[in-house]
Amino acid sequence: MSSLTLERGLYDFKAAIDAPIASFFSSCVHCGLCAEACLFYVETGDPKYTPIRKLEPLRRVWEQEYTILGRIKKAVGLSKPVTDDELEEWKELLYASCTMCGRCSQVCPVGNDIAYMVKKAREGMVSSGHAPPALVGAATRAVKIGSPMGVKWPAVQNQIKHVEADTGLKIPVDVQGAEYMPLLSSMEIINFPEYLGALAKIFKQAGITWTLASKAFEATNAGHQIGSSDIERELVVRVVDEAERLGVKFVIGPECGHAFNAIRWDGPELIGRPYKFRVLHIIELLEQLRAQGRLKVDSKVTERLTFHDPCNMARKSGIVNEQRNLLNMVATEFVDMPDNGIHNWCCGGGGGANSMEEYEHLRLKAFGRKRWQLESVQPELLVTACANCRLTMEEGLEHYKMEIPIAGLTEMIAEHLKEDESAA
Amino acid sequence: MDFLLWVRGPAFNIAVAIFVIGVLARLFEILVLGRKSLYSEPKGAQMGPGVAEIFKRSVPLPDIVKRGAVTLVGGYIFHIGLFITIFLFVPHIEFIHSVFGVRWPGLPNPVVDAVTVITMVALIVLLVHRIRQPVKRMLSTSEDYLTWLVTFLPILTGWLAYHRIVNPYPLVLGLHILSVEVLMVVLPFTKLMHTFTVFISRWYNGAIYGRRGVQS
Amino acid sequence: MSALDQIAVRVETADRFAHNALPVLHEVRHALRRLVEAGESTVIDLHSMPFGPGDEEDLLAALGTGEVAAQLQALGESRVTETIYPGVWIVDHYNTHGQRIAFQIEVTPVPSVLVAHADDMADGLQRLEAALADPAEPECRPASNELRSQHG
Amino acid sequence: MVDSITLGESLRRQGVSRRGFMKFCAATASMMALPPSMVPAIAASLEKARRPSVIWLSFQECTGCTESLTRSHAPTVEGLIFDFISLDYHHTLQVAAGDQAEAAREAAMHENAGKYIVVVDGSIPGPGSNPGYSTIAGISNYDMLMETVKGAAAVVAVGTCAAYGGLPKADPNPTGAVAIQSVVRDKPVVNVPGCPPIPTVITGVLAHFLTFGKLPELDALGRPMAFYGQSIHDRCYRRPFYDKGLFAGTFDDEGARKGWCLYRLGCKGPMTYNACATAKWNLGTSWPVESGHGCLGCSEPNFWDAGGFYQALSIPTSNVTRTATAAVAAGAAIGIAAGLANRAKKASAAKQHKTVTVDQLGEG
Repeated sequence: MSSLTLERGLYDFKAAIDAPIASFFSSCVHCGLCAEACLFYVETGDPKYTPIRKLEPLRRVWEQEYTILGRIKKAVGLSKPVTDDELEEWKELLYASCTMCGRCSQVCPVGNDIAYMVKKAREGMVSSGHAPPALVGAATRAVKIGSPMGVKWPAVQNQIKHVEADTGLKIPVDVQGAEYMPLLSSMEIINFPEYLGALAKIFKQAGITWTLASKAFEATNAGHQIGSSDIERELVVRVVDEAERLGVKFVIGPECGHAFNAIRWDGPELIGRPYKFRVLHIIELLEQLRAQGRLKVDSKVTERLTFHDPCNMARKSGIVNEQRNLLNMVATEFVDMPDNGIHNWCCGGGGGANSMEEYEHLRLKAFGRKRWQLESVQPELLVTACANCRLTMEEGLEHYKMEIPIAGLTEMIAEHLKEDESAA
Repeated sequence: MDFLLWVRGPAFNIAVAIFVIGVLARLFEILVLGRKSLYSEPKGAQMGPGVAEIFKRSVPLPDIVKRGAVTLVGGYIFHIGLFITIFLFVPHIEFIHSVFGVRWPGLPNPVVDAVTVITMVALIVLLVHRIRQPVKRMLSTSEDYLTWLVTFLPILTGWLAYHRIVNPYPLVLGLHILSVEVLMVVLPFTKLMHTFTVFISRWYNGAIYGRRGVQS
Repeated sequence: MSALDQIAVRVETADRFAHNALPVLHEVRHALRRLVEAGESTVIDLHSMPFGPGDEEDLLAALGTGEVAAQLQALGESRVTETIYPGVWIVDHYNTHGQRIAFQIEVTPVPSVLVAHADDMADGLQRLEAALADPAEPECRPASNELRSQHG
Repeated sequence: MVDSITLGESLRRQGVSRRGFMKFCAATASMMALPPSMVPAIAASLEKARRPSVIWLSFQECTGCTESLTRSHAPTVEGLIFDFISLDYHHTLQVAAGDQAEAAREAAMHENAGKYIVVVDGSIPGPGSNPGYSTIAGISNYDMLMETVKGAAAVVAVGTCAAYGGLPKADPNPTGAVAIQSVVRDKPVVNVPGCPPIPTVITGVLAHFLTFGKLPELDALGRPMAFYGQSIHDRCYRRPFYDKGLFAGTFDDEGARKGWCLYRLGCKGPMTYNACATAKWNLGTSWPVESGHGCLGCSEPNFWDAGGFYQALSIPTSNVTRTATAAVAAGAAIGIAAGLANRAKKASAAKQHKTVTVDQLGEG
C-alpha cells in the first residue's frame, strides 16, 4: 500500500486553494477562449485539452469546500466527490498536455491565471500518487543523485577539464566571495557543453569574478516540474545553502526556463524568506554587461535568424527586450516570428512534458504551432535561451524534416566575442 | 396589478437582500482565503499592473480575435449591450437615482431599443455557439444554460414591456422586474458572480505578472 | 364653456403638427381616396383621437373652410362645414346648452345628417296637408326641441 | 319606475326629429367609444330600448363619483340618458329620506325583479370585518348589497373603491374593505374604476346596457374594453417624447414647459388603463397629462399603495436603501464567517500535509 493516498491529495488541493484561485474559479464563464490559446487544443482540436477543464478536480474541491452553496450541496450529497480514477484520468491533462506555458493565463478574458492553478493542482496529484512515472524518476534522480539526468559532479569536472583545455581559461570552483555563481542544467552539461566555455569567455571579457559550486551546480528542479513543493524546496535549498555559504552576490540562472523560474520566483516562497543574494537570468546579466559596454563582439552572424522566447523567461519573467538587444548586437538579420515575446507559443515540451516519452506523439502534434511560426519567417537559424526548448524543438524539427539549426544565445555571443579584449 | 405591486415591493426587497448578502458573502469567502507571503525579489509593482490589467484585459490578443471570433464579438456586443440597456435607459436611471441618488443622461428609447435587439441576437448566437462549438459544449453544465436564461429573460421581458407586446402591461412589467429579481438571486451563486470577481481575478493576474516584471 | 376658454393657454411646441393632427390628415387622405375610387364613405370620430394642445386647431386650419356651411337645429345646434377639400366635411354637434357632444369628419358627398329622413318627410307631408285642410291653424310644428334634463 | 314605452317612442313624443335622433345616436356611439359605423345599429337598438330601473348604492365612498357624474356634465347627452333610465334609489340625489327612501329601493327591487341594474360606488367592509364601520338605515353595507343584488340583472361598480376597494382598502385597510366583485359572484359585475371615473364612461356603460340590453365586453379586471382597452401611455399625445427620450425632470423646467413626457415625474400612464387621453375631462377640455401632471394610475387596483405619485414607475415601492443597508451588514457578517471557516479549513488541510519524499514517490 502506497503512502501516497487520495486523502493526502485532497488535503493538498484544499491547502493549495487561495484567494486568487477562489476568485479565478468564481470568474470562469466557460467561454472556452483559453482553448484557443493552448497549443495542445489548437493543434489537435480535441476539446478535452481546454486549459480550464484540466483543473476540474481542483475546481470541484474548491466548490465543495470553499463556497457556501457548494458546502450545502456537499452536505446533502448533491456533489460528485473527486476520485482516484478521475485523478488518474487527469494525469494526462495536468502533465502531458500542459506545459504551464501560461498563454491561456494571458488570454482569459476574466483574467484567470490558469497556469498558476495547474502548478498548484500538481501538488495534490503528487501526494495522491498520480504523478507521471517519468517525472517521478527524474525527481528521484535529482534528489538522490543530484541531477535528473543522473549527472554527478565528476562528470562536470570532466567537462571543466575539456573546457579549460579548449579555451585556456580557468574555471573557478567553490571560490569563496566570488561575485557570480552560475548554475548549469543537466542538459547543458550533457547535450550542450559549449555553454560552460561560453560563460568562461564572457566572464573573462567582462572581467567579473565567478565560481561554480561543486555541491550546487545543478539548476534544474524536477520538484518544480512534478509540482511537489517539498521536493522543489529540497532542491532549491541546495543552491541557496551553497550560494550563501560562498557569499556570492548573484546566482545566475542558466539557459533553462523552469530552472530559472524555480530559483528566481519559487525558491524564496518555498523557504519562507528572501535570499541573501540576487538571482539573474544569464540573458539579463549579458544584457547588463552589453549595456555597460563590457560585452563586445568583433563579428556577426550573417544568417537570417529568429528567436524562440522560452515561456518561463519571457511570459513568466518579463525578459523580452534583453535577448533582442543582444541579438541585434551579434546578428545582422534578426527577424521576429509572429506571436513573439510574451505572446510566443510554447515549444510543447515545458513543465516536464518533454520527459514523458509516451506522449511524444502529442508533443510533436503540438509542435505544429512552432512549425507555423517558423514557416512564417523562414529563418536559416533558430536561436533560443532554454536547453529544454532547444531539445524539444530539435525533435520537432527533425520530425517535420525542417532543416533549421538551433543555437543557444549565450554560446552564440561567446563565439563572436572580441578576442583581444583584456580583463579589466 | 397585485403581482406588479408584489414584485416592486416585497419581492424586490427579498431579491436585494439575497443579492447583497450573497455578493458580499461570496467576496469575503474568496478574499479571506488570502495569499501566501511573497519573498522573492520583485521585478515590478503589483498594485499598478493589477489595476492596469483590469482595463487591459478587455483588449484581446490578435490571434484570439481570429480564433475565438464568435465568442469575442458576441461577448463584446452583449456585454456592451447589457451596459447600455441597464444603465442608459431612462426608467432604469430613475430607479438608480431613487436608490443611489445619482443620475446621468439616458439615451433615446429607439437607440436603447435597437441595442436591446442586438443584445438579444448576440445572446442567441452565443447560445447556439455554446451548443455547437465542441469546447464550449464540453465545458457547459446546466448552470451555463441557467445563467444564459436568467440573463436573457430580463432583456426579453423588458423589450416586450417597452413595446407593450404582451397585455396587460402591468403583467409584463411585473414579469420583467421578476426576471431581474431572479437574476439578482441567482447571480451571487453562479458564474454570473464574475460581474464582481472579474475585477479581483484580473487584478491578481496583473499583480502576479506585474511583480515578475512582465510588460503586458 | 366660455369661462374655460378664456384661460390663456400658450402651446410651446417646436413644430406644427407636433402631436396627432398629421396622422388624422393622412387618415382623411386615405378615406378621400376610397371615396373617389370606390364611392365608399367614412366617418372619423375626432373624440376618440388623443389630441394634445393645439392639435384640433392645427387640423382645422389645415382643412380650411370650403364652399358649404350648414347649420342644424335638432336637439341643439349642429354645424356642418365643407373643408377646402370637397367631400371632406366637419360635423360638429352641440347640445341645447352649447356643449359639444360629437365631433366628426365625414368623408362623403353629403353628410347623412343633412339628408331629410323618409319618416320625417312623410310626417311633414301629413302636417302640410293638415295645415292646408284647416286654415285656422297654419303652423303645426313639433312641440319643442328644447329638452330639459330631469334626473331621478 | 320603468316605462312600458320604448326610447324611440319617447323621443318622438317629445317632438325629436329623425335627424335629431340620429345626432343623438352619433353622440351615443362616440360616448360608448364605438366606431361611427355602429351608428345605424345603435339607432335600431335604441329605437326599441326600454327604460331600465337603476338602484344606486353608495357605501364607503366620498361622493366624488356622483359628483363626477352629476356636477360636471349635467345636463348633456348623458343627462338625456338619465331621462331614459329610472334612477329609483340614490340617497344623495333622491328627494325621499329615511323609511321612504328604503321603501323606494324595496319597491324598485320588487317591481323590476331580475331586470334592474345596481350601481355601486364605494367599497364595503368585508363579510369578515366589523359591519359597524358602515351602515345605512341600520343595515350593514354587506347585507344591503347582497340583498339588493339578488334580483339584479347586472351590477356596475362605479369608481375604484367599488371596483377594487380603492382608498378604504389602502394599507392598512382598517375597515377590512373589499371590492364589490369579491363578494358578488353570481351576477355580472362591470367595473368602472377611476377616482373618479370619467363621467362619459359611467354613462357610456349605462348607455351600452340600455342600447344593447347587456354589459359590454370586459377585460381581465372586469373593465369595459371600449374604455379601458388601452393604456394612458399608448394614447398619450406626449408619447413621442417618451420614445425620443425627452423627459421633464421637474415641474418647472424646460421639458415641462415644452410638454415633454412626465415619466420621470412619476406618471403612471404606462400601467394605467383608462380613456382620459381621448375622452378627457371637463367636457373635453383637458386631462391630467395635458395639464402638466403625471397620471396617478387611479383606475388600477391598489393605486394608492403603488409607490409615490411623484416617483417614476421603475422605482421600487419598498425601502430598498434600508434593505440594502441591512443586507450589507448581514452579507459582511456571513462573508467574514464563511471566510474564516475557509481559512481554518485551509490551515488544517495544510497541517495535514505530510512531506512528500522521493521514496514515497517510488512506492507508487
